[in-house]
Amino acid sequence: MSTRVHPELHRDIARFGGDDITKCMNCGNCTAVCSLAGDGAVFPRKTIRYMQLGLKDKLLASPEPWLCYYCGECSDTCPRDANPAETMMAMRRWLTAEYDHSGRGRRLYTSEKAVVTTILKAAFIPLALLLALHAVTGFQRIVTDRVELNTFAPVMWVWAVVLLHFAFLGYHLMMNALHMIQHIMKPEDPEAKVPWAAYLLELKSLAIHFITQKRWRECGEEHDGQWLTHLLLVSGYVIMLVLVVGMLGWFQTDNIYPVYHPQRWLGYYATLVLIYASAAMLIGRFRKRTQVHRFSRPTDWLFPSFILVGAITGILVHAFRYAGWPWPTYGMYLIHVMAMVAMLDSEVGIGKWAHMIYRPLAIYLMNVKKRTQNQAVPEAGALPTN
Amino acid sequence: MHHDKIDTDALVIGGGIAGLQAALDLADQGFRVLIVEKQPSIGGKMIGLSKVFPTLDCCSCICTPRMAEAEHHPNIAIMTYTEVRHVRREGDRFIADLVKKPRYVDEDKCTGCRLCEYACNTELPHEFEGDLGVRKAIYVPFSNAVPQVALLDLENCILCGRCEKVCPVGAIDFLQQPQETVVRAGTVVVATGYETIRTDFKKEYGQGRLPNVLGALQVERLLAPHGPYGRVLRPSDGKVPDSIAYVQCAGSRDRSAGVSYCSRVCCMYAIKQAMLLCGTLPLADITIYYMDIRAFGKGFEQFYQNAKAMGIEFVKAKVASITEDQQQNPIVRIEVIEEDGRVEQRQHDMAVLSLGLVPGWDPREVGLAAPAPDGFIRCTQPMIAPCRTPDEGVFVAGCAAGPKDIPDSIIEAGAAAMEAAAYLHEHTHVAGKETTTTCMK
Amino acid sequence: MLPADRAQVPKILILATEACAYPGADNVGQIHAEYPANTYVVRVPAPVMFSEPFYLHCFEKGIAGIIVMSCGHECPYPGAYDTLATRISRVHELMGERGIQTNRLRLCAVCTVCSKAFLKEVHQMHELLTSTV
Amino acid sequence: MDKSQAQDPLREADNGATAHTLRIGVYVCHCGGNISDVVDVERVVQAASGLSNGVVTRHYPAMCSETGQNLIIDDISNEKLDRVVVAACSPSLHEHTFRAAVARAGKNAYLYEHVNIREQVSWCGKSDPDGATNKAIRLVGAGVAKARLLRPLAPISMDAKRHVTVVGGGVSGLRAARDLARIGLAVTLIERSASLGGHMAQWHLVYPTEDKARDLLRELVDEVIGDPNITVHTRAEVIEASGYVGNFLLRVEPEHITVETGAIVLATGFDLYQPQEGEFGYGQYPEVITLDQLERMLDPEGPTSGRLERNGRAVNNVCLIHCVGSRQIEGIHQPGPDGKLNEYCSRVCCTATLRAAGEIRRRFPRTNVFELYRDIRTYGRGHEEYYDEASRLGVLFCRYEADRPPVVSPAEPKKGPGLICAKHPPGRSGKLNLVPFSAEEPDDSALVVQVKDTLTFGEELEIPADLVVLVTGMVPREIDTLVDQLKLSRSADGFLQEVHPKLRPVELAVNGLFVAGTCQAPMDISESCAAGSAAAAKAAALLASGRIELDPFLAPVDLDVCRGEGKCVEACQYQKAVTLVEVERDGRKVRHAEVNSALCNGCGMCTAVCPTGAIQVEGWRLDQFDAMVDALVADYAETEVSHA
Repeated sequence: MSTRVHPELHRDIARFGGDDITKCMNCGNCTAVCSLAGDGAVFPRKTIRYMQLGLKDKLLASPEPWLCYYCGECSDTCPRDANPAETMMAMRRWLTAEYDHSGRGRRLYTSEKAVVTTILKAAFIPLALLLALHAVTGFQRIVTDRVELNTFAPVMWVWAVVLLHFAFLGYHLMMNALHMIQHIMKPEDPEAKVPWAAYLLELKSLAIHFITQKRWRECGEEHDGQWLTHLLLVSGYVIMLVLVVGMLGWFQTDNIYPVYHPQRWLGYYATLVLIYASAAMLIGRFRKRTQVHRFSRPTDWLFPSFILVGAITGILVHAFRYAGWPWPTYGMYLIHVMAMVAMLDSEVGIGKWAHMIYRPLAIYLMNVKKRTQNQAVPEAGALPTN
Repeated sequence: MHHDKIDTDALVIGGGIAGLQAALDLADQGFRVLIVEKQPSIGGKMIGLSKVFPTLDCCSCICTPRMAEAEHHPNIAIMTYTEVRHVRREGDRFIADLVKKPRYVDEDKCTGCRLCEYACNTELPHEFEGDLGVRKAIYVPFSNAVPQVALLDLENCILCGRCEKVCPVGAIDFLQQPQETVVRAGTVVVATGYETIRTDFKKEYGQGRLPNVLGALQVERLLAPHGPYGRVLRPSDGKVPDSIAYVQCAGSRDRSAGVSYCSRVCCMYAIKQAMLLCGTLPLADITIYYMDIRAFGKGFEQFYQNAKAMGIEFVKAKVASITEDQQQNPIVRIEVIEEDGRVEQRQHDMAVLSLGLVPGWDPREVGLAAPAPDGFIRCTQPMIAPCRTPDEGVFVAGCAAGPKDIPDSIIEAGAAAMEAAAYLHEHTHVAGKETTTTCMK
Repeated sequence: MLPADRAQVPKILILATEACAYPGADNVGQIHAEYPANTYVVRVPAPVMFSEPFYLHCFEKGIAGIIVMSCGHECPYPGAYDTLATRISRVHELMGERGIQTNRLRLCAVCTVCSKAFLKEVHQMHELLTSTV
Repeated sequence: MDKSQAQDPLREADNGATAHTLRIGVYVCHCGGNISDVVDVERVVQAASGLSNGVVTRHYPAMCSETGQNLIIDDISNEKLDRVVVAACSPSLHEHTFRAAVARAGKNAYLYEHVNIREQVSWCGKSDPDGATNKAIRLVGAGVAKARLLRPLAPISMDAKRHVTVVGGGVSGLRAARDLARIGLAVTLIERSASLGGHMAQWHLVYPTEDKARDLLRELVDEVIGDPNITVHTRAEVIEASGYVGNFLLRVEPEHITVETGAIVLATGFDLYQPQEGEFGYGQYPEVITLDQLERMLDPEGPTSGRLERNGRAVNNVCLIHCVGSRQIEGIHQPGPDGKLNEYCSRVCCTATLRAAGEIRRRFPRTNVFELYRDIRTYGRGHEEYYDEASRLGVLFCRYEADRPPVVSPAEPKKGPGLICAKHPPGRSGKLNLVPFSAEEPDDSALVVQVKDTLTFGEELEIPADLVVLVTGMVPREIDTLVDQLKLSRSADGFLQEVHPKLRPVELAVNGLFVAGTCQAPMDISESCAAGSAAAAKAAALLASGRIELDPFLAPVDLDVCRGEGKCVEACQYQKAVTLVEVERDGRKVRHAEVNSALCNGCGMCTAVCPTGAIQVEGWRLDQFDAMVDALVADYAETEVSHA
């Protein structure tokens, strides 16, 4: 049975950034130079080859793009200057869009206009809700002689909306992840049958990789700095998420906690880390010195920019509240919330959340498959291979 | 012997096979030719090769007669160890300033007996042997050098004076000075050849520091009838290699190495060396890692198929990196493209880099037109008159205009000679023709 | 050794082609490699010019061994090498008929830088002749 | 040409002296100790004086020096020397020097014999000085023995027509003709077809300059036609050839003209490989064409006015298959009608194909282009850039193995709108079809090409194709008449065989015949032009002075001894320089051999078989060798050094 080629596909993928897909002459340098390629997962050339030929099924079924951390070695040494690393990045964007059946990911990646409208739409929601609240209450809840944030934006209401929003985003994310699992594991294919036990037994690796992204370190020592920055960013991000989403009722308060209170120093830590990491990312993209930063799409700027805006506006809210300036506090709060909602809304399909999920998931699924194969092979009477 | 002023019909810059052939083709038409060679001997890169593809002729045997023919040709004068400083036009003539570097040995007196070489105690890596062998501070460049005249490497000489004492003809002259010569010529043929890319061009290939990773020209010397070791063995420990890897496109077709073009000869010389190694080391396994095998010339494809039939393994893969293990065995990392695309690290006893060819000379240094973007001499009419350059009356032959194998260089040298001859006819009213010297072949 | 004995040293005649083997023999000298003095290199354009009787006469005259050093297949004259090889086989037959050890006539190819091959041939012939004479 | 005239006056040079009354000067060089440190030069001189009729025997520190040479010159005039022998370094270094010195003294340069006692005596016998001295004595003895039998020789010189015939009016022939005319030689250009330009005239754009082939060609053709030194005959063929270097005679039909010419440049070109019926669907499906047809199609002045269409339909998918009729392997490929395989690579097709593919992608961005190759051979300057550029422009490459060639077959009829992947269950594929590209999917191509692609892990791919282009290679052109008439040799691949592929790439075995361009091997335009010029350079060197000087080392026939048995004729099968002629002698008709100096290369194959010794190579006569051997084995006991 021969596989039909679809040369139009790579032109479609090129809309996600892979301008150089056909520049590749399939010499295999990129795969051989990659320290992560091997052990059953070979990339980038395999992925690039499938892209060139438009073998969409094979692309959707491949976890390899998620195993690449964009160290840039392949692009540095590519004899054709075909940028395999960026092509892999484009592949991840395309896959993200493909997993997202709402079509929202595709729109965001391929249209700058869509990015702007999505951000504006999302930012409009808190504004509208707050306006509605104050309109209903006759603008009585705006205390101007002192700072009363919880009167201006009642925390329990806000919390409820945030949780709802998160439920919506979480559902979305889970669905996308499920699509990814379906593409890779092909549950409908009787030959690819995987026992449930395998899924269960590998859950530990999912957790480890989710938290540490430790495979990144295999890229080589020179990339440890990037990994560490990323780990810090994630820690700050997760802390903030827990503080805001999980404990907003305690976080958004008009009581000023003493300095030793965990909420304060955790908040400070997270803010600092977020500012540092996001600024570093933005400066890197600006300078384009390393491979990973040489090519950036509008969507790549979104996440660090929003983090930076969020952190800075967060600090300002905090500061204005200390200073006892009601209007600046309320205004900054609104901006902060609008930015954060816009960020979450636009990035769930295309940004860091997706990466955080898809990468460990890909490793997990690879491990599940490997476990299944290792069990299956001895039964077939053959020698175990590795 | 050489006066300060020389008048000639054609000035040939470079005494490699292309320069010699162009000079001979002009001289046979009755023109007077001056060959200027910067090395101490003519013969260029070809004289250092072992055998030639695809005929497997002895390279020295086909190169030395050409060298001798040029040396004895009544219409040809040769200046070795001489550099061209500047070339300019003056009406219909070219004026070239040459500087003959001091050999510290009187060329006319020296008989090439090598007594000085035997007396000298200073040992240095031998450039002609690809630094694998040893030479003295005073030495005849190589056994069939033309002229057979010694050369003193003053930089590394300890001035002990032994050579001076043993020289039977009193040829050693520590006080020799550079000698300037002005040449008037009707036309110029540039045949400045090529260099191989430096072995440290790619950090993934060990930056030239792995002892058992050799350049292809070094292997030519290992395979030559009296090479540095007298046989094929690897430099680090003298072991006879059982498994040899050829890394193709090392410094060719690789933008990351700064060379995007194909060096044209590496596929064939690698196959040739592999075949010769098969003959010398019948038990050795030889693997050639290639991107495309470019066996395009007359008899090349058949040669390639023969090599396959002999059991030389051809693996389609671009070698991504070379490292070494504790025994200094090179390890190449490749993707096995033709199978499942897995990554393999293969250990060999020796690895040979099929080094790409890069320009050996920048024409701007002497005031000629800038080279093409690839660094080689620019050809203005590559299709119909491939030897013409932007400087009218200056023609190019051989690898100076891009990588080329020996027959293509020789053909192009003939073409350059033809262009130069026609140019002389049309521009200098055949000055040389009237004084045609009868030549005895 | 007395002069008379000296004359007894077996003489090796080397017919060396002008294009390859003769420069090859020069090369041996250029690298100052030594070989027995009883060898006499004679320059010829192509040894194919010698007839069968030439070789037999050489043996009759007192030449103990002959090495024909040709260019092998790199011979500049088309067809000459094959003709030469056939002729040498014929001479071997004739030598056999006359009771001359056939290995006293050798045909080999020596190139301009084949110093090793040259030395090997000379030493082999020298040993053969000194052990049998 | 008259050989006897060249020899007889010289023969009288010895004034009737016999070999044993000749006055011979023997000089032994010290080479500044290089010789004298090992060899006892005085003893050599002493021995030599016993041989050289006692005239002059000297040793001197450096014979090659001005003083050393003057020594010889003075002795020749003062001592009336008939022969000179110098024992010094290798003849490759100074034989020329001493010959010139002898000539300066007014003697024939060939009355000189060089003995090598440095490279072959002192340098290889350091530890045995006595042995080396004895060896030197014997070698000098042999040198003297040969010197006695030396004859004066003169380079054979003959008139040559300062005229060259170029056979073939393609680009290399035009180039050669124009170059020769530029230096003032008369040229006749003979072209078989009606117009000049050859294959190049049918090509559209050419790599690596993207020039229009016809523009380039027009320039050259205009130069050739406008050149008063060049006579062009089109629709003409050489049907008979005779003569030899410098003086060939060609009969050209149908114009019934005879061309007297000094040299011939063969530039007869190539033919394109004609695919066999059914080879990759050729002749079976109208959509299967060859690369030259594609070039015509891309040409705005071509049959489709530059539109890419087949059977009136626009072409959405083009599939180019490389190496059709090239790089054939025994046991895998079908031999052609002549039973031959084209094992060689045709060299130009890769870059030509990439150029065309890039042009399609640039001019017709909606057309997909596929190239199925075995190896991409963009070896030349500016060629790799075409490969790069084609890739960048989106040409897709698949690599096949020789034993698994692509298969061209008609596409299955369309099965409705289900577009993407037959492998998927309908439910899922329905969903996947939402991606926008599928809407544009041109799936109505007439043919599909199936290929096992080694770049895709051996996957068998199916490629849609509206046009399949077979990249056909070059095959040798049928030129049997020329081959017969000019005694050309062809190599195994059927192309003309040069003398030496490395060193003499444009010369043919027959003196005065040169080869240029694709009749020798596949070449591109640039290479063909270079070859044309190089062949012209050789012809120019040959005919520059209007006289051809040949080495004197040829094999003349001694008519007194020749019995006309013809063994030499048989032996000279390669050169065909000896023929038997019948002449009147003393009133009787006799047969004897005659050597054509222009064809003789002095190998001596005739010498060995001549029953009477009538045919000898001058300078290397067998009696000279006999004398040398005699000298080597002679009794030198009184002069030889003992070890005692």
